[in-house]
Amino acid sequence: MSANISSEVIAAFLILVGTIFSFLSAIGLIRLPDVYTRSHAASKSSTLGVLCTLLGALLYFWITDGYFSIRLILGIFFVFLTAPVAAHLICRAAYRSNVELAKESVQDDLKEVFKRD
Amino acid sequence: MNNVVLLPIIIPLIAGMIMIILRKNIRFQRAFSIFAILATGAVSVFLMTQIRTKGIQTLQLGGWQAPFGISMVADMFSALLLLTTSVVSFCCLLFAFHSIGKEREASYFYPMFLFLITGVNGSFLTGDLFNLYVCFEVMLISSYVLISLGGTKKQLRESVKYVLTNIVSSFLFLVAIAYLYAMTGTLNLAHLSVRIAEVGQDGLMTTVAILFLIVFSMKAALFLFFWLPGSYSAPPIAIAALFAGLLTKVGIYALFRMFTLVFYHEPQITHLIIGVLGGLTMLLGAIGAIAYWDIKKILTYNVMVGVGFIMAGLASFTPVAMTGSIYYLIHDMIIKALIFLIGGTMIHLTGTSKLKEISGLIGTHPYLGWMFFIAALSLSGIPPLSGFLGKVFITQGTFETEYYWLGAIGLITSLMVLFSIMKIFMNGFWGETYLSEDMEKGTTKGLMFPIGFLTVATIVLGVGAEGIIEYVNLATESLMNPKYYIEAVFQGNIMP
Amino acid sequence: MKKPNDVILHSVTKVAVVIILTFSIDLFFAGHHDPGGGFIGGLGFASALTLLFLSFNIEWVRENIPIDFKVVTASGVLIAVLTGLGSLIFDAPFLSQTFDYFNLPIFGKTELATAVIFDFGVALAVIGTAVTIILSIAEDR
Amino acid sequence: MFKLILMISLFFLTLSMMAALYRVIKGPSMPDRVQALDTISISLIGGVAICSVLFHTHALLEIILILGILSFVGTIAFARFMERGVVIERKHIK
Amino acid sequence: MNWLPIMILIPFLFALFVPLIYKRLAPRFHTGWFVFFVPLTLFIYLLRFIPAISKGETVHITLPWIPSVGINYSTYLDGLGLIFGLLITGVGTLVILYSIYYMSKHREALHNFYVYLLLFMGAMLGLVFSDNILVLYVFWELTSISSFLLIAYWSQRKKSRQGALKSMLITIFGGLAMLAGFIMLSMMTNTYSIREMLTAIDGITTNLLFLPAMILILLGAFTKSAQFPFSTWLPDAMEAPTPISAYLHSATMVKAGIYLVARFTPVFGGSSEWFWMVSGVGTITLLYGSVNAVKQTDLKALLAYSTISQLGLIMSLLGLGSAAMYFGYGDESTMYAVAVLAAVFHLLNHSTFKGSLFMVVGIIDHETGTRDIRKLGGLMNLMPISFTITIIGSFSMAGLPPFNGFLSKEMFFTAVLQAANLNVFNMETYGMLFPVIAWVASVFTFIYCMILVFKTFTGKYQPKRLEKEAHEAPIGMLIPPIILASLVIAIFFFPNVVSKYLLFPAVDAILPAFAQNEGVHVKISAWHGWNTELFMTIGVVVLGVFMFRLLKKWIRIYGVIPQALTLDHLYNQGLEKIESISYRLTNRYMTDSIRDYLVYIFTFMVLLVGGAIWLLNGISFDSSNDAPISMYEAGLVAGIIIAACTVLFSKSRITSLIAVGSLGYLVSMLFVIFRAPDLALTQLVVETVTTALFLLCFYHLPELSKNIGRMRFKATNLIISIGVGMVVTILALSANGNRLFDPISSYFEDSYELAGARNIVNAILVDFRGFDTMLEISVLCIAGLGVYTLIKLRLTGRDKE
Amino acid sequence: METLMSILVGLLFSIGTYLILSKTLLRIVLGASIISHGVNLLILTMGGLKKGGLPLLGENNLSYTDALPQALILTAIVINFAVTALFLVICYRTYQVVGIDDSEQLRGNEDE
Repeated sequence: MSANISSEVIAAFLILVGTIFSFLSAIGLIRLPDVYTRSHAASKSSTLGVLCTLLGALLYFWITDGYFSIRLILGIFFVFLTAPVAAHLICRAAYRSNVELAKESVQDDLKEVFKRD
Repeated sequence: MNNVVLLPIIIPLIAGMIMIILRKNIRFQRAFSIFAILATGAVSVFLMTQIRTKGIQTLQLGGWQAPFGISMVADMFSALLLLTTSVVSFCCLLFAFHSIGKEREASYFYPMFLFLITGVNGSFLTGDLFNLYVCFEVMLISSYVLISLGGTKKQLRESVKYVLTNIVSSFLFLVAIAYLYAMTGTLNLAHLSVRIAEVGQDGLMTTVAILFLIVFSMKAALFLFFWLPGSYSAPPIAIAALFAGLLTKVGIYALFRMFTLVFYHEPQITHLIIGVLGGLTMLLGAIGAIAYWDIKKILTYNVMVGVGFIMAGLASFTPVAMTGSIYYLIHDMIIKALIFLIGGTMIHLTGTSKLKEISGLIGTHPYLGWMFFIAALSLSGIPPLSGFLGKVFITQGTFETEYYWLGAIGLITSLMVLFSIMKIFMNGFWGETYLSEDMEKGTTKGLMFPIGFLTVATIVLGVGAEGIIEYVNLATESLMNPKYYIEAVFQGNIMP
Repeated sequence: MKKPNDVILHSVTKVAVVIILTFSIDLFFAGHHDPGGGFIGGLGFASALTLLFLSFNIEWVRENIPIDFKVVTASGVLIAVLTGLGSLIFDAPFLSQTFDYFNLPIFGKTELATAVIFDFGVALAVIGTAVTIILSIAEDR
Repeated sequence: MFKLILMISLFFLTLSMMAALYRVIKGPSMPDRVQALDTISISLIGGVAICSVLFHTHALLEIILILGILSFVGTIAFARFMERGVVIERKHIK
Repeated sequence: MNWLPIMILIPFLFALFVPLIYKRLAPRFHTGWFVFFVPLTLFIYLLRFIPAISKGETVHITLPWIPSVGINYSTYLDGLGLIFGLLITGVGTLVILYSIYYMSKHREALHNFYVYLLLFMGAMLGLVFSDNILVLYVFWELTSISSFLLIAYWSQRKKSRQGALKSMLITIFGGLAMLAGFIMLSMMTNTYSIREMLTAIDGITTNLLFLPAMILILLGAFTKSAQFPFSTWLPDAMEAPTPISAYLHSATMVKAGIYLVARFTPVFGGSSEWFWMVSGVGTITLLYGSVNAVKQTDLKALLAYSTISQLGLIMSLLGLGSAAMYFGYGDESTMYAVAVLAAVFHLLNHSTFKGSLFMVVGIIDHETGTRDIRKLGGLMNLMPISFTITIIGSFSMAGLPPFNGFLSKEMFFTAVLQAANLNVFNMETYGMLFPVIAWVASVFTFIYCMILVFKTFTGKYQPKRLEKEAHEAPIGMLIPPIILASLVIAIFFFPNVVSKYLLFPAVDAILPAFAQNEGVHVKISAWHGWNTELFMTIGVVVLGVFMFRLLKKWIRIYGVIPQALTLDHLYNQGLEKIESISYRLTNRYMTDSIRDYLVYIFTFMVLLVGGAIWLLNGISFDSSNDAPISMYEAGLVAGIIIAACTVLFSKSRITSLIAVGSLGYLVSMLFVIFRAPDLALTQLVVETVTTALFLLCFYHLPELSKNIGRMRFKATNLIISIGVGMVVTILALSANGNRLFDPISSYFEDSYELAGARNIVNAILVDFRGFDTMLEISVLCIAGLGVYTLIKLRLTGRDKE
Repeated sequence: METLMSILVGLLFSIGTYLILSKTLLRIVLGASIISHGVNLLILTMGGLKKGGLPLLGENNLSYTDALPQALILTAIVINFAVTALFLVICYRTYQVVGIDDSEQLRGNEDE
């Protein structure tokens, strides 16, 4: 029984933290000024958020049922693997399709590189 | 259990799939598709004899007893339609050999053709509501492909409309199934019939019935026929003839099945609506047929008249009327395919579908002309051709139920049909012959056999009605007595 | 503008595709007892191929997977139909499925069901169709 | 208590989903929307995970993985499209 | 074994061989000779029946056709049928003989001609010998069809085609009405046999369908017999070659209506409606035809109107005679029954004199190249034989002695005078109209007969206005009219021979009540003494001669009647109007716009389903069994709605696509919550693949559609879509509250035992409902191929189908 | 929940219908796919929501949610996918060949 409770505590904690993380990132998604910064918020925090949540679930099942889910591990791994790539691609696509940087931006290194071509 | 019931669906399906794999060999495809159609026809004849001697044949797919698995049910009505389908598709296929063109043949024309037959036969045989939807989809999606096969401007334009209308109707079909499932908790037609009979058809159930009516009306071109004239005029002749012969008939079949087996408790509401819609369809169709001077348009509007007339029989819902409807349905499938094939040949020869630009074809093509004449008479129900008996019985049926207006509309529209179709004959075939044979855009080489075959069919069906009337009566009997169907499906098993 | 290099994408894709393929095969076999099955397995497989198309180009995939997917589709349907026809030999209703438990040397007690063959046909058909559609459109001028 | 926390977590997820939807509507640029779509699917992954804990079932875990995969595939497709206009490349484009 | 049914079919069988013969022997051998023997044989064959039939026997043979529904090819030969049969075959023989000389074997497509003719003859024979009303109807329509073909024999001519169409439309219209009447009749009597109907008459006169059936059947008869106002087809039918006109309009086609009325007199006769309709329409037609005939300038048109008028006469006689049925057998009623005798007699007479007249007109046309009275004249000396025949025919038609027309005309006057004294059916009030109209019509009849004779044969010969040099016709062409003309005279002198063998049996058949007693055996004689009838005839002659002399003075009166009021004009206008109205109507709603069609469909659905659930009290909400709603679910639902609305309002296609994508993801989340993991999985993958497809297509679509523009607001669209949504929702809520049965799915919960699967959904998919899945992957496969062919196969511009 | 879902389905139908009635072909296709979601949800709702556990045996549930509608929806989804794909490509080809993106302009003209 205690295993159950402890698992519930751990899981609940992780899940809550995860969702709060993703909530924060959502705030960032709304508040940040341009696509590049928003992408930062979205990818980093949401990845972290979902990782926590999944970890919570994984632990919960592991402890209560003794069920170690390969799929969840794979899922975590996959999200870990792909989220940055996705963010990278989006940003690159944004830049290449000439999405403006926010007014507050100080520097645009790539500008010179692209101008040369 | 009788696995033969399934063969009319499986044979064309397998044949089509094999042809996809062997795409390159067109001659093989031709031979094989003919073989598949003939085999299907043979199976349906075999089924007919079996049904006659042993009663309704059923197959519980996978061996799962009735309401749980999918039941395939072949009663005489289905079997008759199966046979007619084979005849019609056989002729359309032969016609296609010489008219469809190499490009289309190499682009999966034959598989699509066979899949369409699969869908049609499946719809005729299935005893499960959802499976009916799936069969419809098989038929529809092949028809989408067939109608757009070739990708000409007109084809694409019309297929957008055709596809969209049918998508909408498919959605409504699913919606109706959902409601029915919520209320009855089952999908098997026989089981639905039992359950609805048990609680009676209350207002809500009738409303759902009306929803089904709308769904099938769209497929059957009953009143909601707006999509039809355009889409039947777009594809090549062989395909248009196949559509005219089969597509709307599947909707009609579904209406018959649903409103004789499942929703037959409130005929003064549902069947009256069918009658009103049928009457309107006949009138509007006939008016449309009169209105134009274009072969394809005249013919397509005539398709609706036929639909409306068959529905008048269902609306009357008496044994005589049903016999008439079944008989007329068979006639209509054959004659519509025939008249489309001939009309198409005219267009093929002259390169135009405008009547005012065609004249005197009978000078160069007497056989074609006279076959058209026979078809035209048969179409308007002139005796002793095949349309006659159905007309008499349907009219009698409407009189019996005191829908005199419906019978009157039927008769008046048959006159209008005659007028419209004679317009084609008198302007297209009669008159001065100015187009000599070598000036024509195409030849009738190879096209005459299927046309002649169907012409003979319509004569035989009329003069030799005695040979088929026994089967039609059996079909009527099974339609008018749902309990036969139910017994055959459950075979004494306990229903949940 | 410079042609962007896809190093990151390519390397990730290679890993991802392996994962997806394994996973979809797993889904396919799991289908009988857990969520999954022919459809999802097939669609998953197809999406792996789609991912390949996305990150590499068509020719690359064509060279490495030289299959006519239309034939795959047709064979899939044929397999499904033929499992149904198999039951005719035993004079059972069409599509009668059967299953039994066998003690196989390595796997231990294993369930073998004809339904799996059927499902395999489904999966093939799904893969074939999805890839056919995507490739056809992609190859359009 | 456990359920309550899970519910609260779901509530947070709902909010972040809404935020992402807001981005989908608001834009202003395409990458923003794609990013938001990605975020939605990520938050759905969280949702599925919580649900599977709630229902106490292992059956939903497949969905998590497939959602991850698909959101990746989808994002790449969109990114490709935005970047080059073409989703699937060919060696010799015209 | 009696060969009667087979004999009727002989013309049809021969028709099959005619093209073969023609192919072999034309043009050396005139196909007509081959055909000639068909009616001749039949005529002789039928003659053999006369003795038996005149003794009151009948022949009734039934061959099964569709016995299971009571439609049998049953032939019934009685006096009425026999007289018609003899006319058909007899006049047929003569017409074919005539046609052999009339139709050139070099120029004409004789095989068609004789095939049509044989078809027509067979149809007529079948018509008069059929006992089964549906078989009768079969032959009835066959006569319409074959006469259509005959009239349009010169189908290159527009007028022929139009005339043919007119006759076909009108007669088939009547045929359809008749069919409806027949069906009602058979419903009342439960039989298709006329014989058996007669035994059931008593029970049906009070039936609600009795009157409609009568009117409908009469409509058939009137159209066929060219009664007013359906007479308009007959003059146009003169476009046919003259042998055909002679055949159709003297002996056969138009007589079919008479036959029908006579045949059904035992069924309907005796009711006032029948009496009034038949005699009234007949009388009006008589007047209409004779008055109109006078103004015609075309000889054939004149004869056409005279045919109309004469048919009216016969019809009115039949109507008047039906009064006898009212009284039943008795002395008083025998007086009315004489009218029936007169009808049959005049029928016979009309065939003889009208046949000969048509043939003569054909000869004139053939030999001079015109039928225009204004161009003709003075042919008496050039064509003496034709002149004699014309005199005989015309004077008989005008009702002068010593020709048979005189006898029947006298009997007609007797009948109308009797009718004036009738005191049933409101005849007290209107009875006097009959003799008056009859007399006036007779005057006009007299006038046009005079025109026919004197305008053509006397006066000045105008060779310049003729196409050919006029001369007498070859003898072969003259033989048939000579035979008919000699019959005209022979019948005058021996009327009672004719009546004994032909007329009395026919009358017996029409009035079976009399036949059971003694029958209507009235002696026909030329001299009755100085009675009213004779004075009427004298009056006709005197006034007729007077008016003929002054024809030029008053013929202009015809010009007063405006063109717009003539039947011809009404028909033409009507047809045109129908076409143009149809065109406008159809084009009004068939706009060829998919949006309009969908608007129709949705509106129809909303109205019908919404109306049904409202009117049938189907609305019943019951949310007591609903599952609870949690915060997250509400959020999902809200998200779905927002996403859907985004699609609605977004201007860019990518935004719409992304919105739809997120909608799909959210829906799959709902599936997760609703415990449908398989669904969620599938939905996700499908959604992604679909999105990828959209993106793929977007690439190839030009820039233009990147921005799809603002959605323009349309109130109709909004109303319709809200309606659709409401209907769906209301039905869903009602259905949800009306779960009447447990679903069958509890069975599937044993799927592990049954199918060896723990995943129920999968078990259903691959096992319980594996067939669905099989077809569904076929759908997928077809769609895949469809996409492939759509992309690869492009025939644009190459074929114009 | 069923009530809410019914309303949601109704809304989806409304929006989808409105889109289908619009002129742009793309909107029509999207409208169709929105309606298809509505249909799927409707079938699921009509089967009863959350009436039991996941339809997987061996999860020790006392009752299972109605699995039949799920199977039906699965079939419907796949069929809809096929149809949508085909329809999309037809629209796309129409656009290429006819060169318009407006359903109102898809009318046939007389001289063809």
